[in-house]
Amino acid sequence: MTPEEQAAPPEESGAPAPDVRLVQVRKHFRDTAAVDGIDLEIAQGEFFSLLGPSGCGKSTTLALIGGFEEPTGGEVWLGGREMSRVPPYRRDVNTVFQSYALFPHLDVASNVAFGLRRRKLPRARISSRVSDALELVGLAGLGKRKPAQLSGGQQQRVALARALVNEPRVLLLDEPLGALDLKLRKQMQLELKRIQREVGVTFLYVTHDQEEALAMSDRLAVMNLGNIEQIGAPEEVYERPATEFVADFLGASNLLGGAVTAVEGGVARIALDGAGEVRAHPDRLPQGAQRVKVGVRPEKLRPLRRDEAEPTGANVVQGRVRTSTYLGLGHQLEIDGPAATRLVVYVQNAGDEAPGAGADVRLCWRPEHTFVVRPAGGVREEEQE
Amino acid sequence: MTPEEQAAPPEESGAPAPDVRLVQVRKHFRDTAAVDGIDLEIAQGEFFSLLGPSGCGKSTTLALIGGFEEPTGGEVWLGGREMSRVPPYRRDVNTVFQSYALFPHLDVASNVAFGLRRRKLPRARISSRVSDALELVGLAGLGKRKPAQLSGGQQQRVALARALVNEPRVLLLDEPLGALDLKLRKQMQLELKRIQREVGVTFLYVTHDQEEALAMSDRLAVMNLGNIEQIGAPEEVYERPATEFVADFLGASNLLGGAVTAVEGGVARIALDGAGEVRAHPDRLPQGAQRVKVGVRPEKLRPLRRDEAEPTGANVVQGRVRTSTYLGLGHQLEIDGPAATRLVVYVQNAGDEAPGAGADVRLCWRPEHTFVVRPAGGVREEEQE
Amino acid sequence: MSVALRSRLAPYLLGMPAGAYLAIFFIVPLFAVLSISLETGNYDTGFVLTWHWHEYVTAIREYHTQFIRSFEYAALSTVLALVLAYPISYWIAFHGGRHKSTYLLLLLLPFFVSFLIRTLAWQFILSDQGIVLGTLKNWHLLPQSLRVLSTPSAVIAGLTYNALPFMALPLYVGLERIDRRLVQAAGDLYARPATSFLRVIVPLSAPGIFAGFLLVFVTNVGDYVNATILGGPDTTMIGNIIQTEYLTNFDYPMAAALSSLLIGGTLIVIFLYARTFGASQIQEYA
Amino acid sequence: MTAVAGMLERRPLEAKASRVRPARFLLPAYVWLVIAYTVVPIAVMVAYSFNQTPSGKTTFAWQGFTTTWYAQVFAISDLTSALEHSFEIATGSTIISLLLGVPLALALARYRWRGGVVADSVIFIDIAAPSVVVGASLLSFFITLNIARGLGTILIAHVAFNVAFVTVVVRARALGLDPAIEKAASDLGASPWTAFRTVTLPLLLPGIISGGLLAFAMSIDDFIITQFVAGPKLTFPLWIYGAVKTGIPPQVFVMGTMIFFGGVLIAIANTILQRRTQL
Amino acid sequence: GGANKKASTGTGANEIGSTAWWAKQKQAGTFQFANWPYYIDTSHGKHPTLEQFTKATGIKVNYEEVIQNNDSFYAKIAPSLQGGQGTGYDMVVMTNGWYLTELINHRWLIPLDHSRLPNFAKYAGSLVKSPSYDPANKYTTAWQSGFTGIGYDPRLTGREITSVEDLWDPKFSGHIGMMSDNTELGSVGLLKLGINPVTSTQADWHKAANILKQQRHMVRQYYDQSYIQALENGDTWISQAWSGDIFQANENGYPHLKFVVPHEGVMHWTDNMAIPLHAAHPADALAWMNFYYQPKIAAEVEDWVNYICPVPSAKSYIAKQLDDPTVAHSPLVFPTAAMTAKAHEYYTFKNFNEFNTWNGIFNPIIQS
Ligand SMILES: Nc1ncnc2c1ncn2[C@@H]1O[C@H](COP(=O)(O)OP(=O)(O)OP(=O)(O)O)[C@@H](O)[C@H]1O
Ligand SMILES: Nc1ncnc2c1ncn2[C@@H]1O[C@H](COP(=O)(O)OP(=O)(O)OP(=O)(O)O)[C@@H](O)[C@H]1O
Ligand SMILES: [Mg+2]
Ligand SMILES: [Mg+2]
Repeated sequence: MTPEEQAAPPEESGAPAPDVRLVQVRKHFRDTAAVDGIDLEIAQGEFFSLLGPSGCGKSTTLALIGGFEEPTGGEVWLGGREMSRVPPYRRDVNTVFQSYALFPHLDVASNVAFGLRRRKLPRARISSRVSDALELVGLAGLGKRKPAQLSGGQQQRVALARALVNEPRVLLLDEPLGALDLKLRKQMQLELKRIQREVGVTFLYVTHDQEEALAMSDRLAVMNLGNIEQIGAPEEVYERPATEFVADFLGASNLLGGAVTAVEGGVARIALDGAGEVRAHPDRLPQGAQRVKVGVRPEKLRPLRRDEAEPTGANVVQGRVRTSTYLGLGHQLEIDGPAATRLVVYVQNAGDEAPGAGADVRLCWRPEHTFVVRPAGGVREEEQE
Repeated sequence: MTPEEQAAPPEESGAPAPDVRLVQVRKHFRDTAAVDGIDLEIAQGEFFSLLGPSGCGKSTTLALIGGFEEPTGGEVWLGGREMSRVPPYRRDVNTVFQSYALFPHLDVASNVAFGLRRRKLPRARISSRVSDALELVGLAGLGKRKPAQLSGGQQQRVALARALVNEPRVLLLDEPLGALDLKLRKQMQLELKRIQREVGVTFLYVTHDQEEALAMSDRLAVMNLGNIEQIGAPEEVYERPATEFVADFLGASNLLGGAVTAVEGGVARIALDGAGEVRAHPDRLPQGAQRVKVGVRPEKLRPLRRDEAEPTGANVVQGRVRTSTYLGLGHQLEIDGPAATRLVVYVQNAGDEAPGAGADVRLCWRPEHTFVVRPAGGVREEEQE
Repeated sequence: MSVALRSRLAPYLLGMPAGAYLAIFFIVPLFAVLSISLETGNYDTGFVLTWHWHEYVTAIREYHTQFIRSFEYAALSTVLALVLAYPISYWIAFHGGRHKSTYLLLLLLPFFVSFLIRTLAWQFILSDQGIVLGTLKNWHLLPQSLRVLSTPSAVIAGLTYNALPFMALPLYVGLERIDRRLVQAAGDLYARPATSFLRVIVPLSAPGIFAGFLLVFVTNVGDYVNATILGGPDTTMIGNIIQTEYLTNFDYPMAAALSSLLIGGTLIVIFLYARTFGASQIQEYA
Repeated sequence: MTAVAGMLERRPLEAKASRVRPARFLLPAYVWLVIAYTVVPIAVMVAYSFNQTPSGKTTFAWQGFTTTWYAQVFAISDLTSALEHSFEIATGSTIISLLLGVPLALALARYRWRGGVVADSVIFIDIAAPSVVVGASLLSFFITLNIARGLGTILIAHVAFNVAFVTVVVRARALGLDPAIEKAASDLGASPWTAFRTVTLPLLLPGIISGGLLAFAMSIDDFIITQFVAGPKLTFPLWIYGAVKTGIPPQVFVMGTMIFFGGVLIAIANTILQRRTQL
Repeated sequence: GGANKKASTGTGANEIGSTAWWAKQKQAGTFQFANWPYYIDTSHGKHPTLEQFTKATGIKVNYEEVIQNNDSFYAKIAPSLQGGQGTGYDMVVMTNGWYLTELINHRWLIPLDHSRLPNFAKYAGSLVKSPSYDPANKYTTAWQSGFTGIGYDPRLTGREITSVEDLWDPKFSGHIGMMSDNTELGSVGLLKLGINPVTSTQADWHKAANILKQQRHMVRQYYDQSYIQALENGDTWISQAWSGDIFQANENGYPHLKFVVPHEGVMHWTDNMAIPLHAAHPADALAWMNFYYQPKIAAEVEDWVNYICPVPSAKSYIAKQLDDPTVAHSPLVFPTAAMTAKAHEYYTFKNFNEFNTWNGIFNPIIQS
């Protein structure tokens, strides 16, 4: 931490200043608006994720916080100081780059020591902290290797150690696991989570893998086209997406067009286009919306057994199974729903047979699992390309 | 297809010869044995996957079938002809390379037309088949673009079209989706599956993503260190892994050490090291093994409600929840099981609360969901790197 | 032909013609020099191979000054060229923007003029009563007797000038290859621009530096044109000697001995360089 | 879009480094200064191609503007023939060294073979050998075999050093190519030769062109080696060197000027072509 | 190659160069003429005198300005002569000195048939008749001669130059031009010591070398013919110089440059026409030699070349017919008796070892 930072006075006495605070930050490249006015606060020690499709502005946001880009407009606050014009080497923020960006000409130890050397720490302190850092990421003893002699996963760890060893206020990670293969990625997720808990540094984590984001974050923000669509805890964002885009981006979702018909006795009734009606919690309704889309997550849908009676108060739709895909953990059913809608249902392979292709099924779910969003707005990645 | 191929007589009259047949195929590079004597038969029109950790020999196997490498030993049969010494350009097999390997100097159409031109088809035929192929992969109208002007997903499709347009006997795909990001990958999986159904070509599909393999394949082979550990339908391989490695590689698995104590009345009893006993189907026992490891998949384990009675005949273990990770579709529980074992449980978020960290739980599962393997042998990817 | 066999033979078949050519017209001649350097006799009576090393002894005794001078000049001009060219190559590589190739072309313009003409032009420019000195002298800003031509500095300047493109190009290539994200990373790790330049960019451009060093030093150590056109009596380089011994005095053994010594010396210098700055660069270059 | 973003990942912006203050104006100024410095002699050459000189030798005093030398550029017959020789040899040696160098470059880029190591070091030495030594050694070689010196020997010599340069340039390009691309070609039924013709060659072309241009430039400008092996024949540089004694006729500068602008044009054309093929 | 020498020195009736031999030589109507650059009359890339020759005799002349120095040209032709082949030239022009002597000693030149050179007998001046290096002009006739004296730029030296001593004047340090041709260099050294080069001994050579070494630090450069640019450019203020160059410089915009015959003496050299062995068209070449020695022709060449004319009677022709008094009355082209009196010949090497010794003594001054 550079001197002036240490001297930084905690201005808002009482509540500690958030580690990161973005106020209406914008960044324009020539024509494209990479970041289009976002507000964000990240508390100390939080594991915060930025989630979004490719090109939505995640890396740019990180670059603005890291200081590699100057915002076109707005303010970047780090620990209670406005820093949007401060060069990277004067910010106590460190980055783990997607490509790792390890110095190929330096061995692992020197890579990790780089930041400390710049800050003129005594030799002894440096070497001890470096070995601690390597210890932490489980690379003790590999200090003499060159980056090229390491596997992807190991390089990833070095990048992490190189950043962490500086005990930054905030650690920025840009798709740190993007380059690793699935199995390894899952391992590193746990690893990262563990390390974050141990050192208690604030993590700002960029990814476009929603499962990763859900699994790791305390809170996450879903970005789209340079804007933040929703901020919240994983459960909140997943179960109660604020927009069709979010609903859609966070895993498969079943969206049915409809219109709000009545709100009475703590229950909102929504008539589906085509046929049937769905019940939902009134407080889920986007205020003042007449036409809406009702959604429910695939795992919330339960195929009723042939003889089974419909649970009272539950939503039920009819359908025929079109395909049933075995996924190990469960089956994914594609179902032709009412009015040419297509529903996705997830059934855990807990034992009893999942209905096979061609079977007629009744799907039921609880009203509280229904979410309601305004129609339109969402943009799928594919179209972005 | 070069003349002599077409003239190939169906020698084993009656049952059609398998499209691909490997007999004790070995490939050594200097010291490393990349492929170490594998036998394999792939029937016509099958979607067959090779699954395995990095460096296990998948690509090499493909190279041997494609003709880019010559086997050190063994035979490679394609459609009933021994071909291990035939150069690639005389095999009616086509490959979709992991890096796509599109010709950067040719536009999309010419890329796709390349194979047909080599076979001196009339102009008209070529152009019609090319546009059909682009149609098939949903790139109609992009024929004039250069590869560099396409997104990753689109390039992927071109590579596919370029191979398919030649109507090969077998299509080899080496991690074709490896370079795409998660969301896009899921899309392309469905796409590929659809296309394979439409054209009915035999697919030999290499991946290290077990979920992908499970979801797409008719049959799959799990490779490790140049050997095939198990071949079978996805369900079979996942639910009844033959070795600890397979059990481990295909998603999280809970393995408990134990010893077979008795086999009576269609039930095999296995005493767990530490405490308790587990029941399994006798036919699941590896023959002649005394010490074994019993396993059960996380989704098969069901936490009993506090008051709930243990189902008769079910296996039950005690444990305390250590962590509970929210994954959207479900929760993943890490549980400290008996005798310092660590169990992973998967609970679908269907509505009722998943037990939180710290809670004591009883986990039960049905005997038929128990699988039994010989201990040791499995090698985890990380160690390979 | 089977795949394996082909892939084993192919490189040899492909490399054969060029390999043979270089063997006959480059390697063998080098040995021809060696053998001639061990001959004795004179142009009149012809030469015979006597395996006498005395030519080397004489060569060193007579011409060690020129040897040392050549290496001095070559080293100096190389360093100068490096210092002159590095900032430019750096700027073009990192800040050239869309006009990189234009700047590069401008820098390489001298390539398109015969280097004899360039050197002559310098002789014109630098001559005592010439555009530069002459004017200054006429304004009595310089003493009448002052001269640049036929001094060591003139020769070194000439060598440096001719070396510039050969230095700038490989430097540019080397710098261009550097991954910008590494510079970002350095900045992220508290390195001021100057520091990241010294600690990251310079080390990573080592292969480019080596390539430049190689081309320039080697070209200059054997050069005699600059010394002839821009130099004076005390700037004679070993190239001049070799040329005279060969083409004027027909003292082939002496000339050959000098050549052998020269290439030997050059290889030693290169080897020392590689030793001190890491041999990997040679691989990366050649 | 992934493609775009990916590209940006690989080449982050000039803007980032541009916080380095000196880069703002100090460096550019310096760059232009040096560029000016490199251009001075060229300017002199061009200027003196227009200088009036009664004696038909360039005198260094400025005696007035004239374009007569352009009219009489080929008036000096043996200068002209020297220039012709230079072009003949440059062309010849370029073609030959491409024919020899490209395959070798491929062999070095594509395969790992024992000969490769040897070839590498030979090429390295070839580039690392001072011209005067190469010239001397070739001369010794021709003397011992008493081969008559002439255009033939010059050609041989020029190929001997051009092969190395061509190989290095083309090999660099070849290493940049994804080897899977050739596999793909043969996978799609292209015999090795067809694969080379339809895929490898087009992709190598930019490298081949640059290599060729480099070779041509090297050859046409070579003086030292040529002087050793030329025998009675004169090339453009040799003629100039001889003329230094007796005085340079303005025609030399005229030719120099022409070659210069010709070269620049070709170079520009080439860079544009490279841009194209990069897409 | 001793063997080759024998081949070229057969005896008997048709010994090469004998009258009998010459009698057999027919004119082929063309011949190859190798000469130095700017060494023949030229207008618009053509050479009038050669054309006149062609008109008169029907012999076409392929004129090549391929000779840059005696040594390098010798190096070019020697191998083929040694190999017993023709040089490709029927007439070459070489300065008196070692290489010419070499050619003569090797018998690599065809002895001339003076019965076919009436004009030479008639018009050649005493200065070029039967020189010490080729008694009785057995092999050669003069093309041009010249004096090696001192050229200087009075504006820069600030005074008249009269003596070789002035080349040692420290005031001119850094602006003194000497010649890289070690014969010229050695000879001027000898002159300074007051020794006649022709009769000099090796001891003298060493003495000369010593004083030249003392001069070294003041010398700007040991020049080949480019010394003249140095003088013109003002790089050198005083320099060893050839008469003709200074004359031409005076004509071409440097009238202020001066040439002096120092009182210690001046060296006189001659560039000689000769017919190399195995020449394909000796008869044609010989015809040209004779043609050249007509005053008219010599005059026309001289009027352009301006060195010292081997045909004194050309003077009047230049004065009257060509109406070019500057040339005609220039002592640099038609030297005065006083000047010729001061003219010295060079030392003629008896064999290679002497030549080597000379080189050994004087080269170190130039090369270091
Ligand atoms: N230096 C730049 N110049 C021009 N446009 C840029 C630049 N950097 C980013 N962009 C544009 O800004 C937008 C956001 O880019 P950014 O890299 O932040 O997206 P991302 O969310 O990181 O995508 P990915 O997930 O692929 O990394 C994209 O449209 C991109 O094209
Ligand atoms: N050309 C080669 N030379 C030497 N070793 C090789 C070569 N190709 C592959 N290998 C080795 O053979 C083994 C198998 O390689 P292969 O590429 O088939 O693995 P893989 O299963 O495709 O791995 P990945 O999933 O990373 O592609 C590896 O250990 C690799 O190092
Ligand atoms: Mg990004
Ligand atoms: Mg692979």
